[in-house]
Formats: sequence, structure tokens, C-alpha cells
Amino acid sequence: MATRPARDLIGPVLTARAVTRSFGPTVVLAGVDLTVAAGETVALLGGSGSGKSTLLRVLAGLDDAAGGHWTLPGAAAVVFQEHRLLPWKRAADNVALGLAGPDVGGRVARALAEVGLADRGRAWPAELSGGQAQRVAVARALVREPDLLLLDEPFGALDALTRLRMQGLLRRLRAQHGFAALLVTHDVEEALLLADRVLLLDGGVIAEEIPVRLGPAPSPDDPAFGALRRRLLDRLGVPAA
Amino acid sequence: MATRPARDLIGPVLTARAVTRSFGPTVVLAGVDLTVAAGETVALLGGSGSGKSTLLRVLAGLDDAAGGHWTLPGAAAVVFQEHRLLPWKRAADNVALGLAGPDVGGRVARALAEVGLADRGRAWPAELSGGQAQRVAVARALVREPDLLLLDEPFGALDALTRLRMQGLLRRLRAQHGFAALLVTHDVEEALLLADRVLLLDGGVIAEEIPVRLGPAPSPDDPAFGALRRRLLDRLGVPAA
Amino acid sequence: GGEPADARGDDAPLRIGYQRFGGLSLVKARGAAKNVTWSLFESGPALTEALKAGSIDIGQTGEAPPVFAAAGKIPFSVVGTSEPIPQGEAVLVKADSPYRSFADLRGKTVALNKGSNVHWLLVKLLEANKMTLADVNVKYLKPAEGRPAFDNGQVDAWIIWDPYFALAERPDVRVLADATGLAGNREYVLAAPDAVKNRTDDVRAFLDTYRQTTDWGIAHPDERAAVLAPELKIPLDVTTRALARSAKPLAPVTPEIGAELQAIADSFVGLKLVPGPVDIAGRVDGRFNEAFR
Amino acid sequence: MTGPALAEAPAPVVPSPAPRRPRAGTARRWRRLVSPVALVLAWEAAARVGLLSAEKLPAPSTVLATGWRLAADGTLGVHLLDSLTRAALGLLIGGGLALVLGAAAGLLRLGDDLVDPPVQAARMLPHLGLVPLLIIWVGIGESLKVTLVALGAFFPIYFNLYAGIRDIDERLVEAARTCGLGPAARLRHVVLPGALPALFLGLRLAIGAAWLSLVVGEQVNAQTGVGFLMMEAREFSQTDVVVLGLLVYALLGLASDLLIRFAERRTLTWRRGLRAT
Amino acid sequence: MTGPALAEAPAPVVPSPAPRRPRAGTARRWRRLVSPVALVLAWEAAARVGLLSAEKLPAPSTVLATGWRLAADGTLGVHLLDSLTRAALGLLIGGGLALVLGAAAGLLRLGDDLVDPPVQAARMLPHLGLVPLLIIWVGIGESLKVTLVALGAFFPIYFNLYAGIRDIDERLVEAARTCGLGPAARLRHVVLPGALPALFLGLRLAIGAAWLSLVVGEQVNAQTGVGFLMMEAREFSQTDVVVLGLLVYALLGLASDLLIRFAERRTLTWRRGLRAT
Ligand SMILES: Nc1ncnc2c1ncn2[C@@H]1O[C@H](COP(=O)(O)OP(=O)(O)OP(=O)(O)O)[C@@H](O)[C@H]1O
Ligand SMILES: Nc1ncnc2c1ncn2[C@@H]1O[C@H](COP(=O)(O)OP(=O)(O)OP(=O)(O)O)[C@@H](O)[C@H]1O
Ligand SMILES: [Mg+2]
Ligand SMILES: [Mg+2]
Repeated sequence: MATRPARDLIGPVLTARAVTRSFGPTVVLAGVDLTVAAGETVALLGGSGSGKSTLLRVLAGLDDAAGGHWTLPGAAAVVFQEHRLLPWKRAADNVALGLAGPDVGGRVARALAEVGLADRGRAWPAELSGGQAQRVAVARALVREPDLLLLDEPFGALDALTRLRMQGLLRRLRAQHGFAALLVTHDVEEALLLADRVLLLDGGVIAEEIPVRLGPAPSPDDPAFGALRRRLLDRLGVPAA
Repeated sequence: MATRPARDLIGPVLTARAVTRSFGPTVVLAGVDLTVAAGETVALLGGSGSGKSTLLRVLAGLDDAAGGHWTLPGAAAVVFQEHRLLPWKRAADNVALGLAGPDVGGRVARALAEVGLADRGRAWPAELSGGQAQRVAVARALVREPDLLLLDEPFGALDALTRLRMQGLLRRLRAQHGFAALLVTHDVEEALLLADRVLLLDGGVIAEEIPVRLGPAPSPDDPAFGALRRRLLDRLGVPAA
Repeated sequence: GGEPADARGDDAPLRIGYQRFGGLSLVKARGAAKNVTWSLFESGPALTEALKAGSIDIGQTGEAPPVFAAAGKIPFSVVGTSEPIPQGEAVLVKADSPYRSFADLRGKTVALNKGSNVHWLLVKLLEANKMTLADVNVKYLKPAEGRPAFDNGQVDAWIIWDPYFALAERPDVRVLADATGLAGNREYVLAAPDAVKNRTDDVRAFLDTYRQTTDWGIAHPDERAAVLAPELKIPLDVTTRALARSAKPLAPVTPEIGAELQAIADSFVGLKLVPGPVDIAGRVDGRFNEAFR
Repeated sequence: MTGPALAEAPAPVVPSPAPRRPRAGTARRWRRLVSPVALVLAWEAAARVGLLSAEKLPAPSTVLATGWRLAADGTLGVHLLDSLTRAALGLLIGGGLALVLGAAAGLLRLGDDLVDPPVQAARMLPHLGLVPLLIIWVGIGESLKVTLVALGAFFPIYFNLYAGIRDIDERLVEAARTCGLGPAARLRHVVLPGALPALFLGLRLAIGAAWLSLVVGEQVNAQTGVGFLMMEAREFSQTDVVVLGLLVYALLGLASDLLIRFAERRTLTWRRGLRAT
Repeated sequence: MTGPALAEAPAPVVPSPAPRRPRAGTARRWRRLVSPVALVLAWEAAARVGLLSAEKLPAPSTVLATGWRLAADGTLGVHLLDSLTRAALGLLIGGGLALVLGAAAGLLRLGDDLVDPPVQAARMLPHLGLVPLLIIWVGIGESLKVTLVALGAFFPIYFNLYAGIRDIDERLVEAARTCGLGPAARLRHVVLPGALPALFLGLRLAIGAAWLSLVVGEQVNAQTGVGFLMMEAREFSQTDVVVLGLLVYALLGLASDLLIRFAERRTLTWRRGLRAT
């Protein structure tokens, strides 16, 4: 991941208005409004089956049947909930997929190293563990240095340590390249650690929007962190222990 | 899930001695020793790619190429890391797969209701969200009331509230039926909340075994809980915040 | 089925193989023979193949197929024949073509069915014009393939027998030569050894019927054409024209017939058209000759 | 069955997607008729203006008239029925055998080792070249035609079934095993549904192969059948009947395609879901 | 390619699995020879003890002797070469067309609507029944044989390619789109590799269909080719040469199977991994 001069992006990198999507009679998205500013990280929380993945697919331009209006920047990269690696390409070739420009090999190798898989580049996807495959998918998204990252539970299958490392990686790259990110996650702490703003998807609409103002290096031990965490968990219906 | 009189099982429900497994030159399991007593819940922690899923496959009798000795009870049920639902069967039929005995329909419906999917029984797996599919897989394992449950990150794709509910469900069923469980998880708190014992897989062997003695209703606010949590995280290499 | 005759019981029907335009067609069309089953074959070689397989007891072909069958060591006897039918096969060319005699076809393409009576005619034509097989470009095509090839000018000449001959005779088609003075073009009745040995009476009775029906047909040409046209599914006028020159009385097999066949065989062997040597004269069996007198 | 993998050009910038479109199902069904109809019209036109001589290819109207005549006098029905009977019988026998052997080779290592090599060798045996031997073995009657059809139908079904079984996701089989499914139950719940799409494809190819074999088989001592009808017409250069025969085959092709599509839609509903996500 | 889906009975209780076994690869390869060799031996024995008359089926040794004779005097080589040339040419043409049309129908909705219906109708056209029409259109020379082969090879490749493309996981195509791959790149990186197994299967079936067509094609005005050799032998009831011809086809079948297996192993390594998990 070569450094790239941070761009001065003006205006939101992603806007969506009144996005709707139904499967037959079931309305999953009932009118979602959403904006992501350049360089901003937005976390998207919501119950299982609330429509987070559906929304991400719509925003990525993969869903023809959705209604509403949205714009996407030219360069968006997606990490899906399943890894979606091409089974017939080795890990490194999966990362290199569609990559143009100079030194593709080097960039791929660096990306794999950054997700901790420097030595697994020649493995077939079927030979990777669940967490390894997920990290390759993350590397595939990061290596193209997009303006916007759409991430659907990118760290769900990772152990605590690897997850911390990946969170650190994401923060560092964001500081370096200034990309924006829309991050679906189930982990409230992760949302607070990474995001500038947390959105809550419920009943097919953005039911709550919570800005996170915890400074550049948020810590779970911070009382403000604890308060926000409690507020989010309450909103999600998790009772206090 | 009809109640069943708790059995008096004597001796361990699962024993494994010197289990080894390599993929070509890579040794993944270098000699794992493991015992799970009847009715006991054992959590298995380990880094991404440490061999947890591989071990579970071996113990489930699905791996011919492994070395060592192990015994399995007649009735073991497995929840894999991916959901592995048959795409050509609706959710309910997936749960009913191989189920014999009276009132299969009723048992399946109750199992789906318990994982919060009472109304999704007629959905195809491809129509389920990530978390929903995972819950159907859990229902498929629970409905057969096994002596031993092998669970590979069964709650990884679940939001905080659903995850809590599922943990509660597991605890309740265990109290009811007295089954044993080997639970792979990345969530240290989950391990401590659910398990009687925590095993740490590292370098191809069980590197650490930590008994959890926190009483019947452990709470994260308990100082003993915090200490154990810290100890595990240290062992996993996660630095203190 | 392929079971031999003696395994099928005495009162089992006699199995007859016939070709579309052979003399036996009339027997079938009139329903003259009792207790027989009929099998239709596309060509003589296909019929002798069934003879080999033991699938038929009696069959009828032109003059070359018995030679090829004998070369193939197929067990059969020649039990009957017909008077010569030299006008029943001919060399056809397009009416506007420059060819006036067979000799003009030197270096040209000629289509014919391999192993049939016309194959022998070709040999005789070449011989009469002091040519060899190398002097013409032979294309071996079955009747169904020869017609489109000839119609579309992909071959210069087509040697063919009735009724395909009569069907192809149209204003834009000219007969260059027929077999008159060259080949006998007889029909031959072949019988399986089993049938000859074990069902002599049945075979004789059938051959009797065959001769009577043929004689009736010659005596009543109009009725014959009327019976055969729908059976053959070709127009009445074509049927009439073809029958007028091609339906000849049956004849017994004599040593001369054997010699005639042997000459064909020897000639084919000489031309390396069949792997030799072939003894066909020995296949002639005159025990049913009474039926044909 | 309808979502193409690469149908539309990608739109990395999606400014404003179209509102819900009306169901395009019926429109598409009609559009599928466009090219066959256009082909027939072009053919008729070419014949009318004399571009195609009646010998080369008679006009569709001529062929239809012939078809009407033969259908009216019952000829066509009789021949068609006989051909269909032979094809059905041969398909049943060849298909049944292919199912048994294909399953044995696909499922069992021993079956693979014992069954597959001879089948691979026999695969290239042009069964139509076997006719002289078959005449000796099974005679020249109905059994010859049925045998030829069975031989023709065997291979596509065998190979597609074999490949279909081999392509089943091993992980699903494992999951079924852990659910306590024995071999027979796994066959029923995992292998069969998983191999079904491939089996359908094999069936399609087998039906085509069956007709092909029949055309040749019905030239050996047949008195009925569409193949016989065509052969007879060939001998007498009745091109209109030959083309009629071909047309009948084409219609049978379309009809069987519709049937199989219908069966696929019934049994493979789950794939629609797969496509929708 | 070797892991059967249901090979061994399930063992819910695994008391003590076998220690690492020696690689069974070579053993299996030899085991695959068992049944062909056994078949040939049984055939020879039946011929020797007189169970099979030489007319019904000559002994393998007789056939081999004939083969040796024909090979020694060069006949077999000439005929084989001509047949191979025709088959290769026809496969190339038919296969190429099938690739283009199959890809168009599989990938593009418009292609599907326009190309597929006529192909579905033509699928059942027994191309061997087309011979009289083909003679009018392409003549009686080499082009006739090549056309027949091309027609025979077209359908298996077209159908398998079409099905292979349709079966590709839509989610992978989506992932490729989000990686910025245009239609051409998606074709190359996703569609082609995904459809490759199906394409191989189609190729196998197409090679068989090519020979089948050639046997018939080489009976129309041919002077060379294995089909001609067999037809000529058929006329003289030289069953040994007929069987020799069949044997040659069988060997070609095995050889092409080996070739394709090799190609599959090279290009489909990733599936081994899939099987191992
Ligand atoms: N193809 C489909 N057909 C019908 N219903 C569908 C389809 N795809 C998704 N759904 C339904 O839409 C709802 C939203 O699904 P989605 O995958 O967006 O949930 P999610 O928020 O990502 O959940 P999770 O956290 O479990 O991944 C679910 O109830 C799901 O069952
Ligand atoms: N078929 C295979 N071929 C080669 N290596 C493999 C294969 N399957 C797994 N491995 C390797 O074995 C190691 C253990 O894999 P395993 O899936 O057991 O890890 P895990 O502990 O479950 O990890 P995770 O938490 O990421 O799921 C990994 O390094 C993986 O790459
Ligand atoms: Mg989701
Ligand atoms: Mg794992």
C-alpha cells in the first residue's frame, strides 16, 4: 500500500435518499437516508436480519431492484459478509484481482503482509481458515486504496488479538489515505473505537444516529466510552448485566 | 426440544490422545490431548489459523488423514464455522435433516422459535441473512439433543442482543438436557460466561488449560471474571488497553 | 430375433427379406403368401447382413450382392433367379451435358452404389470401352445420396437401377447407356442353409407362390401397377414405366447361372474389389428349380 | 435460470437507479420467439422469391402442406407414435443403466475404479458403427432400434451424473453425515438434489442422442417411425417430407425443452433464491 | 477428482483411525486397469472355448493380429490419420462456434433470447438425418464429413458451456464487479474459470459425438478413414476388421480421456483443495 497524497475531497463521498428494498411482501429497507463525508468512518449497527447487508449491496450498486436515489464515488471497495474469494485463484491472485498500475506484485505482497498473511499468498481459498479467508478479503479491498470502503463485518471471524491488529491497521491506513468507510459490525466497542458516527438500522430506517467524539485514540476505559457503549447497548435492547 | 431425563453418564464423553494433522509439510495439530466430561462445556480459544476448525473436524470423525486416537459418543452434533445449510432445502427442512422419532414438525418449529426464526422456516438458505443462517445451523444441531455439541464459532455473525439470547438458550438447554459441549469462540467473555474450562490451542498443542470457577451465573462485573479475562487475553497476546 | 430357423419350431412363419422394388414386393403387396413375416432392406448388402445374422430365411438381391456375401463367407444358397433385366439399370447424365457415350466419361465423376448390380455394370462398361477403374472418378453413393448429388451437378453421371432410375428419368435427364449386351442384371433368390435343410417344404411352397404371383403380374400389368404404386409410395406412371422394363419372369438356377455368377466374382477378384478367391458357383442349389418351371 | 452472469455492463457510478420495473417475464417469453419466427419467415421469403429452389429446400408453407396431408391421413401420427415409443423405451433402459452405473462410479471409489475405465473406453465407440455387430447380437427387429437409442442415451446421462456427483460440495456431505444421515439418506438429501441440475443437462443431451440413434436405427428394416418416413422420402428425393421430418424433430426438441425447463423450475426453485442474493 | 462424495460408510464412532496411509495413487491407477483387462480376458476365453463364434465376435487375439497386419502394411495409419484430421477440423469449427454462441447465450440476456431458442430447436435435429440436404449444400467431399463432425460436436459444448456459465455463483461475479472488473475481465477471471469444469465435460462428450458423426460421414463417398475401413469390412463380413475399428475408437477414447484428465488436473488444481477441506 504505497502512500498517496491525501486528497481534499469536498462534500459527501456517499449520499443515499429514501432507499427502499423489499423481497416479495417483506419490506426490508423502508426509506434509508444516509450520508458519509469524505474521510469519515460510519458504523452501521442493527439486529440480525435488519437489512444491513442488503443496504450495503444497494449502495455498492449491485442491486437493481432497489428504489430510491444514491450516488457512489468512482472508487469504492467492498468486503462482503462471506469472503467471496474466487476459489480458482490463489490468495495473492485474489488480492490482485482487477488491480492495475505499477508494481502490482509488490502492492499485493505488502497488503497480505499487513493482514498477517505474508506466507499464505500461494494458498488456495479452500486451504485457508475462516479468519484467514476473511483477512484476504480485507486485503483485497484495502489494496485498491478506494475513496470509500464498504465493510460488512470484516472482522467477525477473527480472534481478539488479530481483531485488534486489524482495527489498528484500518485506523492507520485511514490516517494515511483519508478514505471514508461504512462499517457494518456487531461489536459495539469496535464501532466506538473505529467510527466517527454510529448509525442504527431498525425497522427498515436509520432509527438513531450517534456521533462519537472520543478524541483521536479512544480507550474503552474512558468513562465517556463506557457511557456511549451503554447507550448503544440499551438502544439495541441489551439489558445491563 | 422436549425434555429428556438427564442421564447419568459416567466417564468422559470425548477423549482424544495425541491427535496430529498436517497439510503437506505444514503441521497444524502436533499432538492434541483433550477430554470433555459428560455435561461439561469446554471452550477452545486460539489465534486465527491455529487449527481449531481442523481439530473439530477430526473429533467429529470427518478427517481420515489425521493421526492419533479419539472416541466419540454415538450422538454428537456439529455447528460448522460456515453454516453449511443445504441450499436446496428450506430452513425448516434443513433443521429436520435426518431427524427421526415422533413429532418432527413440532420439534423443528420449536427449535426455530428458540433461535428466533419461527417465521423463517419456509425461507431458502440463500434468502437468509448471515446471522439467520447461522442460527438455523445452531437449531439444526440443538434439535437432535446430542450428548456432545461441537460448536465452531456458532455466534460469530450475531449482534450483541441476539448473541446474548443464544448464549442464554445454550445455558438453559444444557441445564435441561445435560449435554456436553466443545465450543470454539473468539470472544473471551463468551468463553468465560459459558464454559467450565477454557483450552488454549497454540503451536499445534493445548498450550494452556484454565478452569473457570465463577458459579452458576457468572457476571462480567465480577472481579474474578475480570481477572480471568485479563489472564486469557494476556495469554492470547492482547495488550492491556 | 436372431435365432436360427430350427430353433423356432416347424410352424413358425418363414422370414422373408425384400427390397423395395424387388419382385417380392408384389407378393407382399397382394398378401399372397401365408405365414410369413416381411423385413424391408435398403440394399442388397444390408439384406445379406441379416442373412448372416440368421435374421431372415429367404431374401432377394441383384447380381453383385451374392458375390460380396460369398466373399464374406456368409452361409447361403442361391435357389432361384429371374430372366435377365438389362433395361432395368442405366447410366444417367444431364440432358444438356456433352456426353454421347460412356467413353466420353473418361476422367469424369460417376456415382453408383457400391456392391450392387450397378457395380458389375460399371465393370462391364469399362471393359467394353477399353477403360479401367482408374479412368473414371468413382463416387460410391447410396441411391438416396446419389440423387441429390446428381441433381446438383456434383457428379457427371449416375449409374442406377429401377425404380430410382425411373424416378430420376425426367426431361432434363438422358439415358447414356443401359445394361443391354453387357450385364444380365438378374434377380437372385437367396436362402439360409437352415431353411433349405429343415423347412424344405415351406420354402418350396413359398417359392411356388412367388412364381405364381410374378406370372399373374406379368399377365395383368395395369392391376400390378395399381397394387404396387401405393406399396412403393411412388407415382403410378413411374411405377408402370419401371415395371414395364424391369418385371421379368422367374427362372430356375442352372449351372450356366452358376458360371455367370462365377464370372462376376472372378472379375471382381481380378479388380481387387473383393478379397478373393470366391466360389459362388458352388452356392447354387437347384433343388427348388421345380417351383420355377 | 434467467439471471445472466454478466448481462449488463457494470455501473460503478449508480446515479439514480430505475424505479421498480414491471415484471419482464412475459415480455421475455415473447422475445424468445423472435428469432425462430424470423428464421422461418426469411426461409419462406427466400423460397418465394426463388432464392432457394424447391429441391434445395422447399418453402415452409410447402412443408406445412405436406405435414397437414400426412397428419390428416394418419400417417404422421402412426410414425410419430412408433418413434416415440422406441425413443421412450430406449431412454428408459439406457437412462436407467446410466443412473445406476453413473451413481456407482460417482459415489464409490471401487465403482469408479471398476466401472469408469470400461465406460471411458466405450464412450468413443460410435454405437452407430456397432450396427453390424448388433444385428448379429440382437437381430433386426425392434430390439435393434431400442438398443441403439439406449446406447445413445447412456453416455450423456452417465457423464453428467458422474460429474454432477463429483462437483457436490464435500462440506455439505460432511454436514449431512454429522446430522446422522446414512449413505442412503445422504444420497437422497444431498447427492441427488446436488446433482440434479447436471442430471437435467444430461437428460437434454440424451434426448437429442436418442433421436439421432433412432434416425439411423429406423433405416434398418423398419416399416414405421419418423426415421423410416424420412429415409423413404430420401430415397425418392421427396425433399418436402425430409424437411417435414426434420421439422417434427425440431418441434419435439422445443417441446422437450419446455418440459425440462418446467421440471427444472419445479425442482430447482432454490436456485432462484441463490441468484437473487 | 478422486474424493467420492459418499465413498465409505459413515463412522459416527471413530475409535481409532488408521495411521497415515501410504499414498494410494499408484495402487489406484493400477486398479483402474482391472476391469478393462478382465473384460478382454473373458472375451478371449469365451472365444477360445467356443462360446463366442468368430462371426459373432472374433477373439481379441484375432483382432490384434488383424490390427498388426493392417498397421504393418500402413493401411491403418493412413485411415487413422485421415479420420483424425477430419475429426480435428470438425471439432475446431463446431467447438469454436459453440464457444461463441454458448458464451453469447450464457452471458447476455439478448443473446439468450435470440440464440437459445433456435439452438434448442436444432438440438434435436438428428444431423445424421440431414445428410441428403447437406449433400445439396456442401457437396459430397471432405466438407460433408467435416460439417457432420462440426454439427455433432457443437451441441455438447454449447449446452455444457451454457449451463456452466449459468451455474456460476452470482456472488463471485458481484465481488469481481466491486473489484472494478469490466465485462471482459469478469469473463476472463470469473466466468471462464468457473465454467471450465463444465466445458471439459462438454469437450469429452463432443469428442465422442465427433467420432459418431464421422462413422456415418465416412460411409458417404469416402475412400479413407476408419469409418470407411469399417464399412468396407462390413460389406465383406470381415468381423475382425469391424471389431478392430471399434477397438481403435475405444483406444482413442481412452487416450483422449487421459489427455483431458491431464488438462483438468493442470487447470483445476484449486478443486483438490476444495475437496480436502
Ligand atoms: N433473496 C432474499 N429473499 C427473501 N428475503 C431475503 C433475501 N435476502 C435477504 N432477505 C431477508 O432480508 C432481511 C435482511 O437481510 P440482510 O442480509 O440484509 O440482514 P443483515 O442485517 O445483514 O443481517 P445479519 O446481521 O444476520 O447478516 C432478512 O430478514 C432476510 O431474511
Ligand atoms: N486443505 C488445507 N490445505 C492446506 N492447509 C490447510 C487446509 N485447511 C486448513 N489449512 C491450514 O491449517 C491451518 C488451521 O486451519 P483451521 O481452519 O483449523 O484454523 P482455525 O483455528 O479454525 O482458524 P480460524 O479461527 O481463522 O477459523 C491454517 O493455517 C490453514 O491455512
Ligand atoms: Mg448481513
Ligand atoms: Mg476456523
